[in-house]
Amino acid sequence: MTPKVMSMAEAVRRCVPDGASVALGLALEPAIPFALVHELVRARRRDLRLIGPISDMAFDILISAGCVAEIDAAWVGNVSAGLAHGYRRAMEKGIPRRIVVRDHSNLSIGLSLLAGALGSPYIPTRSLLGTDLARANGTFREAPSPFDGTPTLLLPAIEPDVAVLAVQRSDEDGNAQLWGPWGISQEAALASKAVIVVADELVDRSVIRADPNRTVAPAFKVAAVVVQRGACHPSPLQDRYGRDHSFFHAYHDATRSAEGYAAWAKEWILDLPDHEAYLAKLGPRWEALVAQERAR
Amino acid sequence: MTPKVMSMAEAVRRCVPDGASVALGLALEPAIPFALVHELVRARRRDLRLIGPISDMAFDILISAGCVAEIDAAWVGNVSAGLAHGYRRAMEKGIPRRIVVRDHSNLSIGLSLLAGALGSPYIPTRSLLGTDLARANGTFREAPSPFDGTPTLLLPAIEPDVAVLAVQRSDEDGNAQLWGPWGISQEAALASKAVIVVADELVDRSVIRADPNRTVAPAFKVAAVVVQRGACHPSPLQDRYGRDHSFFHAYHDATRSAEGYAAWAKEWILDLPDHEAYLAKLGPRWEALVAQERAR
Amino acid sequence: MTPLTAGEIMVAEAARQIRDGEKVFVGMRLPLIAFVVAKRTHAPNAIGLFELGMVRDEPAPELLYTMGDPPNVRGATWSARTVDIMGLLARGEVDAGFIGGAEMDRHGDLNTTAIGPDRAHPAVQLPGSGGAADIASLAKRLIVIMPHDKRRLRERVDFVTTPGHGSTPGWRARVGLRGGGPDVLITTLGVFRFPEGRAVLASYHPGASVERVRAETGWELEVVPDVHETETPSEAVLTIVRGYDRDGFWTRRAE
Amino acid sequence: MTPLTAGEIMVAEAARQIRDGEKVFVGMRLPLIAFVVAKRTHAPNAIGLFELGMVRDEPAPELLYTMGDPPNVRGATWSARTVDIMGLLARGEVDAGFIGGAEMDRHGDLNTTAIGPDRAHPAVQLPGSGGAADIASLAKRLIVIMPHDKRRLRERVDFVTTPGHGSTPGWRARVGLRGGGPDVLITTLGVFRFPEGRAVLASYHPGASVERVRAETGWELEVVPDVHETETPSEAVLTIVRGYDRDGFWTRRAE
Repeated sequence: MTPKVMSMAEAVRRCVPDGASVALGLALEPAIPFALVHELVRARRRDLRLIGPISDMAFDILISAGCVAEIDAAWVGNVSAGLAHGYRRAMEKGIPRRIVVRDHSNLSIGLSLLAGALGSPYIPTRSLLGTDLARANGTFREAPSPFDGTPTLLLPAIEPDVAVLAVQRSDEDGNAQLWGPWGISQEAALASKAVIVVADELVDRSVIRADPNRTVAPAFKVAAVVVQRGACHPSPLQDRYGRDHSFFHAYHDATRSAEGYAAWAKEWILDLPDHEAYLAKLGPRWEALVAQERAR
Repeated sequence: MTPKVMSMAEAVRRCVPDGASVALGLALEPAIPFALVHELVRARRRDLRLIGPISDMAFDILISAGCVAEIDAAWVGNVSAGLAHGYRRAMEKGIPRRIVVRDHSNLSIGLSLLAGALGSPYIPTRSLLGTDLARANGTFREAPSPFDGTPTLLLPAIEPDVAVLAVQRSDEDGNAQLWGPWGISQEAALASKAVIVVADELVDRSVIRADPNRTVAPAFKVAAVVVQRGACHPSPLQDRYGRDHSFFHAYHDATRSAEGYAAWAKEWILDLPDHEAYLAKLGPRWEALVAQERAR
Repeated sequence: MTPLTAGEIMVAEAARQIRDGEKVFVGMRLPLIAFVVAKRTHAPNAIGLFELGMVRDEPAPELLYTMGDPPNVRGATWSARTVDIMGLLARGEVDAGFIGGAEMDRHGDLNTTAIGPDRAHPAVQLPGSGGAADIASLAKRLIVIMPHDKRRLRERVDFVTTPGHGSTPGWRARVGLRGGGPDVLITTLGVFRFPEGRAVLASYHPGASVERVRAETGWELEVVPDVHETETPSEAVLTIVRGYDRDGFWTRRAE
Repeated sequence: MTPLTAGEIMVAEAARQIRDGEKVFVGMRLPLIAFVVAKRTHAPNAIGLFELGMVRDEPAPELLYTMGDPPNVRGATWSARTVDIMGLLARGEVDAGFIGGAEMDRHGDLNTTAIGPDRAHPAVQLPGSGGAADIASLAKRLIVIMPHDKRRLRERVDFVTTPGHGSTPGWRARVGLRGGGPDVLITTLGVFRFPEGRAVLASYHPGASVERVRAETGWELEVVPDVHETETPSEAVLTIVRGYDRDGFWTRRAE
């Protein structure tokens, strides 16, 4: 088999071409693969279609960097800090470009990916009926259930080109194990054409085989395994490091203007060669997040 | 909260009235709650509707005992030994009574329960199209997908009155943890009005909370927790005891006639007060199955 | 004594909405603190559900900034998938849910998507539904928590992200929604009920008044006959709130 | 030397159907042993999928009676839910699947439900589909393994549990099935292919003959022009089979 372990830059080069649909931030607030987000910015990816539920700060970074053409998401913002300034600029003023948004709820994005994972063309739900959200999405259909005539909303399957799984550990084949809430990670991984695993730690195959219930998706779905500690900072990774709340708040304050975003991106992404340099720049603040979580 | 830990007899008395729909054998070949099956026979339950995928030997016991009116299953037999003589007698000759069968496949029974778990009225699939199975089930509908007009089979939600989860461990609240394959356990538990947990071991709440990803369903779904070692014999329970192949084969040989079944049931169910007596009757053979699995 | 904040009154009022033994989508911010209060006072058997796929029967021991913070995951009794927990919601097994909103109309319809007539070219882009529209569609009771502001409590919202009672009687049943819809609206100034599917002021917070609420509300205010001052949080409740949100991140922030 | 059994020939032939790197629903009984043979010979990177929700990239180290036996679970790389693994099948990600059958017609339609014209009052009640109908509906290629018997290889089966190619050209596409349908039928007497959606004898096992196959087949036998004797399993393959199924439980049982 072709070796799958590679650098983040290599994984982005091979698996995320311009125009790709990318599902990420799938565990909701935790385990967001910011290291991959930053690499997409460094690689100047364009016309991406982003798919995800909550996307705390991550989608805003990519939108502000001009990487994004379309979004299928339930929420785009900064969970503990407030609105997403970059998303606002793009939608309100077309800066740096206009993007197309298909609004979802957390359930609808989860069920759409689940339909993809099950090989079913759609899944019906009784959520969202009668809302502008359901109408404005543009891909849903309202239809009576053929069984009892009651109203349902039909959510068509979403099958991303690539799903990104940030996890505590993986083996070299890509058997990736995540604990803590899975959010919509599993259905997104199974529904996607390929998976990039971003693992905090590479472990021996025997570790995986001793506990296969923790594996999110079978290794044959995985095209790349990137081993990168701290890849989710400032979001948390259960039992590895805590959430860096003030980093989220500082981003919120710094990115009120496009210039502010540019300065932030220069400092935290473009002037740094890779995620190890980012962690080094964080310095003791990073070590504290690790120490705090390991101590629990 | 009302205490949930109770004897098997009490759990059957409280949670499985005559006529109830009962999902069991949900992990397919392993973790089949035979101790509960035997108690249903001892309690002379009638008119049950059995729901499950593979039902290795368990459904045959209940059918032969006259407990069953209806079956929704993908397969009723004896996996390593062959046909189910009791099921044959009921279907071919109405002995001890006629039963109604709605044929399923493993995917269709899983998706039907998943629809129930999701609160969706049905889930579409592309499996089984054009088969007599799909037609004869009687509850499915064929319909073109409203999105692209391609044929789909719509599987209506199944919501059992009770699902039985046989697991390695549970706390007293009913947070039940199962490892090894889950089969259709989780969707059945979530889709059901109530869950009976049959746990090999009662553990402290802290054990559950240290690893909540293993919990099959939230405790508020659980109406009864039965702590019974060896409850799945002769099926296996991962890391606790192996499969007793020859017990399956002996049942197959013994139950070729209705009289043979009656003698078997007398010996292994009706003449025994409870599952501890059953394990005692098994004797060293039971100890060997435990020792063999623990040694691995 | 430290002066009472609107956030504290709202938390206390939100806690009263949680009944013992109920299963509640508690989300984050003020409702999560309300869950802590309820569990430690009148509802020790309440259960907290979180849309990332989690159930807790004890609140996290420390203040959370998001529901996915490690202290909220540690000690959960069930950690699964979003569709699993949302499925229980869709099955009608969740008693109540808390949500916030940017804009709301008198029928409880909420907008958290975009301000302005054209969703594709909004005047203000808001974050979106998250799980709120699902909770509002499917929970038996919905409790909404919002800052009180004339521009937020509008006669009509620009976009219905999250369904309320709709502007015509029987709207929810007609469109097929199974949950009960908005039951209570708790603002920084008062508490509304929805007896006929329309928001009616039930109480005004200490320091506010019916007149002030009327002035700050974007629709013609209706008031229950026995409108009264919102009950002041007890010392016991305030002690819990202030012990949990020590720095006042959620309950004392500028409003 | 121990005489060759039909079971051993069938296992060797089944093993040949597994290509290196493929994802295969290997089920149990003979196909599971075929998976062992393939992995240890020409297909070291084949991956085994099991419908109870499991993936293995190494066969279990000992003989299995069911796919849920603890030795088959221990050392799995993924252990999840039936709908997860069947979902990958439905997505078209599974290369091949093995199934058995009680009855089959010349188009590869299989009956494992009931013998007789009325499903509600069968002459013989069979166990049912299990996962077979799904695998036959959805896998890219289907390999069927059956005892060869005139009463089992019938012109028409009483009940189509598991879809083959159907009796009219283009039937699978017309009804909406996406998998490829039966590719190979391996019996106790020979190997059939389905070049035009109809079973055609490609080889007869050592000890059998075209005539014997014809006599034991319930439809008018068709034979490929270059019909030949099935390749005898190599010593290496036999050693693997006999080392794995030591007591001949699956490969030497009375046929």
